[in-house]
Amino acid sequence: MQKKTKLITMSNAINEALHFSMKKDKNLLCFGLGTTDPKGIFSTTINLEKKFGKDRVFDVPASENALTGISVGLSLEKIRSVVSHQRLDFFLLAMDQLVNNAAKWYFTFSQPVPITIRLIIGRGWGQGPTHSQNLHSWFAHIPGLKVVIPSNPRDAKDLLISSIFDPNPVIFIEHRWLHEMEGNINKKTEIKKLDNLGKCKIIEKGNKLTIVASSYLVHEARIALRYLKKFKIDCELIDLRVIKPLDWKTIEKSVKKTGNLLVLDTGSDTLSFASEIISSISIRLFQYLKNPPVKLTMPDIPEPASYGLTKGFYIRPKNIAEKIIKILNIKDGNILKLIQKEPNPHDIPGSWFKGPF
Amino acid sequence: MQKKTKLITMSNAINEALHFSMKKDKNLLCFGLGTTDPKGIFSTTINLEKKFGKDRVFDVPASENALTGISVGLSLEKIRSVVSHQRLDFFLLAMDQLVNNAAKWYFTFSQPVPITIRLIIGRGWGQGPTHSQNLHSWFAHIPGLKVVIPSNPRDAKDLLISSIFDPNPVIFIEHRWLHEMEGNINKKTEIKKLDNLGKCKIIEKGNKLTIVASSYLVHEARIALRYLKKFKIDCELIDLRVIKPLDWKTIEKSVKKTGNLLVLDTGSDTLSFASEIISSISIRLFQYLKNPPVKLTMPDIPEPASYGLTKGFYIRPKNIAEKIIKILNIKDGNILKLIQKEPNPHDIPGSWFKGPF
Amino acid sequence: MKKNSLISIWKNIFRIRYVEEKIAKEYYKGEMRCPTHLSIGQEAVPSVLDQFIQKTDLAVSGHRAHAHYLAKGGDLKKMLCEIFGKENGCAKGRGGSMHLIDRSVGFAGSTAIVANSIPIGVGIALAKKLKKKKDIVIIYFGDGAIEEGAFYESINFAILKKLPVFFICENNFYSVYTPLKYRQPKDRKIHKMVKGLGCPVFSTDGNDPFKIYEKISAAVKKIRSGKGPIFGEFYTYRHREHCGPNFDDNLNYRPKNDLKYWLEKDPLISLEKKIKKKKMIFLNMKNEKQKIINEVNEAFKFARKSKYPSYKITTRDIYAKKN
Amino acid sequence: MKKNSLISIWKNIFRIRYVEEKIAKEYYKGEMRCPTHLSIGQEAVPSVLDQFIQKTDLAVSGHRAHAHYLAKGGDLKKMLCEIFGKENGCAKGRGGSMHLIDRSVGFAGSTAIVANSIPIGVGIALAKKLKKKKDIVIIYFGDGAIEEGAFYESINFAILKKLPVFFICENNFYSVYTPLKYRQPKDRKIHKMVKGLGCPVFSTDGNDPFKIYEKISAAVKKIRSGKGPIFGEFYTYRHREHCGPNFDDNLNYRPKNDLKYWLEKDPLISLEKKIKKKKMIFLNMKNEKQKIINEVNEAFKFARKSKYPSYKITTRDIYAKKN
Ligand SMILES: Cc1ncc(C[n+]2csc(CCOP(=O)(O)OP(=O)(O)O)c2C)c(N)n1
Ligand SMILES: Cc1ncc(C[n+]2csc(CCOP(=O)(O)OP(=O)(O)O)c2C)c(N)n1
Ligand SMILES: [Mg+2]
Ligand SMILES: [Mg+2]
Repeated sequence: MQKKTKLITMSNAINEALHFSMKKDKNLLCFGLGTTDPKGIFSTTINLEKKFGKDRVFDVPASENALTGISVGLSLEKIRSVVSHQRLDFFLLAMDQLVNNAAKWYFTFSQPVPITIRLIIGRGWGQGPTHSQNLHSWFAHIPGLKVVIPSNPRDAKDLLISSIFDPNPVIFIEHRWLHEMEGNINKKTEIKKLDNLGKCKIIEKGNKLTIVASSYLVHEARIALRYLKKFKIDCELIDLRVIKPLDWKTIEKSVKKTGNLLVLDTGSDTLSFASEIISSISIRLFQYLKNPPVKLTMPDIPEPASYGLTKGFYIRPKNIAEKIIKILNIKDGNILKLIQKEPNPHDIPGSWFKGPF
Repeated sequence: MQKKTKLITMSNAINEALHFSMKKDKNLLCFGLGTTDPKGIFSTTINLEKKFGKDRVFDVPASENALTGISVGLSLEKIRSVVSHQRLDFFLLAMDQLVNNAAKWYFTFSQPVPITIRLIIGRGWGQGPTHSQNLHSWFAHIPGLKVVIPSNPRDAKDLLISSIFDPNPVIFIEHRWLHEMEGNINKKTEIKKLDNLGKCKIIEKGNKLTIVASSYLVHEARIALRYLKKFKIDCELIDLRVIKPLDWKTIEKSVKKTGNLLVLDTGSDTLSFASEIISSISIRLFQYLKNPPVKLTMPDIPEPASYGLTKGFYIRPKNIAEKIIKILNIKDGNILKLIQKEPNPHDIPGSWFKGPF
Repeated sequence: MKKNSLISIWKNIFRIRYVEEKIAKEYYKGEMRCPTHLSIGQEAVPSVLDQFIQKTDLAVSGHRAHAHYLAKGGDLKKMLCEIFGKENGCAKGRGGSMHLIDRSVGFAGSTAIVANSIPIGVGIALAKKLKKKKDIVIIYFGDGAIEEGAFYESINFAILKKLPVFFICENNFYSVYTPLKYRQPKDRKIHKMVKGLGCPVFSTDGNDPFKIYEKISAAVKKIRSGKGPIFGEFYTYRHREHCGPNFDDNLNYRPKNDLKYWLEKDPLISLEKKIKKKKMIFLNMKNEKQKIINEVNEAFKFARKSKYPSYKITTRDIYAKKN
Repeated sequence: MKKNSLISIWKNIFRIRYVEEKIAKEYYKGEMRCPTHLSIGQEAVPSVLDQFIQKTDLAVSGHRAHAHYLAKGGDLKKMLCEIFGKENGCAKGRGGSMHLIDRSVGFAGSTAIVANSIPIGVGIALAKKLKKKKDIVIIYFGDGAIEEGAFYESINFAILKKLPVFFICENNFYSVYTPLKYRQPKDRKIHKMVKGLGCPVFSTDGNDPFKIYEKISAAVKKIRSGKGPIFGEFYTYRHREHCGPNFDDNLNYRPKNDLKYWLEKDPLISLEKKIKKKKMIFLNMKNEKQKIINEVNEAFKFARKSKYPSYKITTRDIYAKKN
C-alpha cells in the first residue's frame, strides 16, 4: 500500500497550499514584494506565476499600506488575495489599512473581507531590531482579525488553505526558522476535512503541567519534554496554531487536569499573548491552579544584531525545563545536567542557513 | 492667605503644560493637524502660536507617518516636540516611524529620542468604529515607548510636562470625555517636584478589594466606590496614570493587602492592559489572591456609531459595583438598587458637549 | 449638454442641497448624533458625474460623502437612518454619517480616515480589470487627502496597472481650518503634480456644471476604454463649517473675498440663474422642487420614526460567517 | 575639477571598493553574521559628494549604507566591528550592517526599513533650519524607496518648509530582484516625477565622477543658500546580489546587455582609466592603494580581534536616562 503522507519542508508546504488554493479558486491572487522573483519568498511562491499567470501572481511596488487596502478592495469584489511580506516589521507601514479597513469593514458594512496576509518573523544572523519583531499580540488585540501561527508543515499547509478560504482577514505568521523544517503532511488535501480556524492541538499528552506554545517554541518545548520524560515528568504540550479566535476549551480542559500552566511566547513580555492566556486562565480557572502560572517570553527589548548579544537571548529547551522543574518543585538538582544547551552557532536555524537573510 | 490651587479643566491644564514647557525649553516645538486653528485641538493649543511664533507652533499637512519621523529627526538634533493627533485612530498611519524608529532608536544607536505624541480617544456621539479606538495596550507592548494616560487636570498637566522633558518617546493619551472635566491643580509648577514617569496613585484607600483603573474609568470607579462606602464596602482605587513603565509596587502592595483585584480598561478585551495586570499579579501574587482576579473591559468589537447601539455599551458605576459585589460575594440583593445608572443621554460626557466632534 | 441631462443635474443638486440644508437646520435637535460633514456648496461634481456612470460603476469616498452617495443613487432613507443611528441605516447604525454604503447602486463605501478609501477603490478597480468588466471606479477625496502617502502609493499602482479609476479631487482649499499654504508647496497645482506622477489629469471649475460636464464626459469615456486612470481636480468651496451644521466664517479663517467669490458661485443658485437666462424653462421647476421636498421630508419622517437597533451588539457580530 | 579633488574622490572610491570586496570575499567564513547590502558599483556618488560637505552636514541612509558611511568619514573600524557584531561597533553591535552611525562625522544613522530614514533626515533638516545653521542634510535612498508614501510625505514637507535637504536617489533600476517596470509607471523618470511635486531636480550618470561633481557642486551650493531642497537622481548599478556577498546574474533577472553596459561603466575602473588617459599621474597610485589596503586589512584584523559585547543586554538598556 502507498503511504498517504509525505515528508516536506514548511516552505514547500506553504507553496503547496498556495498552488492548491489558486487552483481551487480561479480568482485568487497572490502578490507582495518578491512573489515572482527567483527566490520566491524563501521558496514559498515558486512556480506560482508560471502556473497561474502574471495577472494573478505579481510583484509590486514597495507600498505596503496601499497594497493592504488594495487587497481589501479586491475582496469587496469577491477576489481573495494572499499578500506576502518578507518581514513582519515592514508591515507596520500598513496598520491603517489593516486596522481601520480590513478589520472593521465587516463590522461596519456587513461585507466580508477575505484576505490573507503572510508575515515572516526573522531571527538570528544579525536580523537585529527591525527584522525580527513578532507582534502577533498586536494583531490578536484587534477585533475582526484572525491570527494564525503554524509550527509545522502540516499545519502550515492546512491552516493557510483555511485562512485563504475564511471569509475574514487573516494574519498568517511564519517563523523564518521553520521554513526548512520538515514534517509529514497528507499527500491529498481534502478541504472539507480542514479545521475551521480556531483549534489548538495537543502535541504531547501529560498530567503534571500544561505547556502552551506556538511557532518555533513548540519545537523547543518538545525537546524539553522528551528529555523530561526520561525522568517521568510528563507534561501536556498544546500548540496554539490559531491565537484568534482562540480555542480556550482545549487549554482549559488541560489546565483543569494538570493544575499547572506554563506559557511560552516569541513576543516581548509586556502584553505578550502569554499574558492574555495567563490572565484568562487565572480569571476562569483560579481554583484549579495548584501553583502560580508562569510565562517564558522574549524580554522587553528588540533583538540585537550581534552574535555576542544574542547568545542566551532565545528561549531554549533548557530554559523551559528549568521552569517546569521549578513549577513542579522538583528538587533533584541533577535532572537538568544533560539537557540540550544552546546549539553552537546559536543564531541560525540549522546548517541549511548560510545567511544573509 | 491665597490659595495655592485653582480649579481648571483638563484641556486648560494641558494648554498650561504646553505653555509652561515651551517657555522653559526655548527649542520645544508643538505641531500637528489643528494646532494653530481657531479651535486649537479642543482648546489645548490655544495661544501657543501667538506666544511662541510660527516657527515653533504650526499646522501641518495630513502626513502622520512622515511627521512622526520628522519629530524623531528633530529630537536627534536636541529639539523636542509635541505632536498632536485629534484621534488615536489617525495615528495608525504612523506605526512604522513610531515602532521602527522612535521606539528602537535609543536601543540601537544609544541616542535619546525625546518626543511626546498626544493622542485623543473619542467616544460617543456617533464617533463610531474609526474615531474611538483605544490602543494603549499596543503602545505598552512596544519596548522603548513610555505610555501615559492621565485621568484628571492635575495629572494631565504634571504628566505632560514630565513627558515632554523625559528623554524617551512618550505616548500621551487623552480621553475626549475628560477635556472639560474640572479639577484642582497647583497654581505654580515646580518641575523638580514632578514625578518621573512611572508612578500610580492611590485615589481611594480601602481594604477589601483593589481596583485598578485609568483614564475616564477612574471617575466611574469613584462613583461606584462612593456609593458602596455607604454600605461599608471599602475598596482601594488605583489610578494607573502611566502604564509603561508601570509602578508594579503600588499595585502589588495593595493586592497583598486586599487579596482581591478588579481591573478596568477602556480598550478591547483580548490583550487589554487589564490582561497584563491580571497576568502579572496572578504570576507574582498568586498566594495572596483570595478570589479569582476580574477584569471589566470593552468588548472585542469596535464602538458602533448609533445612539441605540451604544446604550449600555460603556462601563458604568453600576457595572463596576456589580463586579465588586460579586467578587466579595455580598449577597444583599438590594445594595445596587440606588446606584447611578447610565445617564441620559448616555453618549456625551456632559451637557457642555454639543457635538459634532 | 442635452436638456434632459441638465434637468437631471439640477435635480441632483437641488435634492442634495435640500437634504443637507435640512440636516443642518435640524442638527441642533440632537437626534443626528454623529460627526457630520456637509456637502453644501460642493454638490455639482457628483451631480454631473451621475450622467456618465451606471450602477455597476463603483464609487468610494471619505468623510464628506453625502453628495457622493446621493448622486450615485444611494437610498436617501437609509442614509438618513444611518445618520440618525437607526436600524434601517445603510450601515445598520454602526457607522454614522462618515460610513455610508449602498452596494445596490454601486456606492461601495465611505470611510472616515483621510485618504484611506483610496487604496480600497484601487483594489476594486483591479478586480474590475481582472474580470474584464467595462465598469469604472470613482474615488472621491479632498485636497487634504492628497497629502497622505496612501494617495501616492495608490495612484502609482493604478497608473502602473492601467486601472479604470477616476480620481476625483474636490479641492475646497481647506483641510478643516487649514489653508493649502500651510500644507503644500506654494504655487503647486495639485493636478499638475499628479501629472508628474504619470497620470493624465485635468482641472476645472467644480461649481460649474457645464464645464464639469464637458470634462467628465471625455474622462469617463477614456477611462472606460481601458487606457488607465484619470485624475480630475475640481475647484470648489464648502459653505459651512468643516464638521457640523453651522457657518463658521466668524472665525475668520477664510479670506472674505474668497468667501464672497465662492458664495456667488454657489452651484445651485448659479445653475438656476443660467437655466432661467437661457430660458430653458422645463416642465415646472416649482413642481419638481416640491416633489423633491416632499420626498426628503418624507425620508426624514421615516428616519425619525425608525427604531434604534433593538439588538444588542456583541462579539458575535465581528466575524463574517462561512456560507 | 581640481587635481586634489580627483585624488580624493578616487581614494574614496578605491577605499570603499576595497572594503566591500573584502567583506564579500570573507563573508563566507561566517564571522559577519548579518544581512549585508554591498555598495560595489555604487561608490561614486558619496565619494564625490564628500568634496562638498562638512562634518556638520548630516547624512542618513538605508540598508545599503556602507559607501555613504565611509565617504562621510565614518570610522571604518567601528563599521567593521558593527558588521562583525563586536562591542566596538558603531552601534555597539546592536544594529549590524544596516544600522550604521557615526555622529562625530555627521553620519546620523542608517535604518533597514525601506524609506524610513527619509522623514528622519527631513526632521534633522528642520532642526538645522530652526537653529539657523548653514548645514545641509543628505538623505540617501534607492529607486524602490520612492514608492513608499513616507518618501512623498517627507519631500512635500521639505519643500513646504524650504528645508536644506539634498535628496539623493541612487537609481540602480532594481528593488531586490524586481525591475522598475513592475513597480513604477512605464516611461517615468523619477526626477521628473519629483519635479512635479515641486522640488528642483536633476539627474545624471551616477557612475561618472566628473558629471556627478558638476551637478553636486551646484546643488549643494544652492541648498546651502537656503532655497530649499534639491532632488538628484543618479543612475547606477549594483554589481552583486541585493543582499549578500555573491554575484547572482546566473539567475537572469537583469538583461545581459545592461549588465555589460554597467560593468563597463564601473566607476573605479573607468575613473582609473580616465586618470591614466589624462596623464594625471599623481603622487603614486600604487603607493596610495597600498596605504588603503593596509588600513583596511588592519581594520579587519581589529574587528576580528575585538570582543563580542561582554555585557548581557537587558531591559535596562531600553530607556535613555535623564541627566
Ligand atoms: C488620517 C487622518 N488624519 C486626520 C483626520 C482628521 N480630518 C478629518 S477630515 C480632515 C480634512 C481633510 O481635508 P480634505 O481632504 O481637503 O477634505 P474636506 O474636508 O476639505 O472635504 C481631517 C484632517 C482624519 N480623519 N484622518
Ligand atoms: C518597508 C520595507 N519593505 C520591504 C523591505 C525589503 N527590502 C529591503 S531592501 C529592498 C529594496 C529597496 O530597493 P531600493 O530602494 O531601490 O534600494 P537598493 O537595494 O536597490 O539599493 C527591499 C524591498 C524593507 N526593508 N522595508
Ligand atoms: Mg479640502
Ligand atoms: Mg534600487
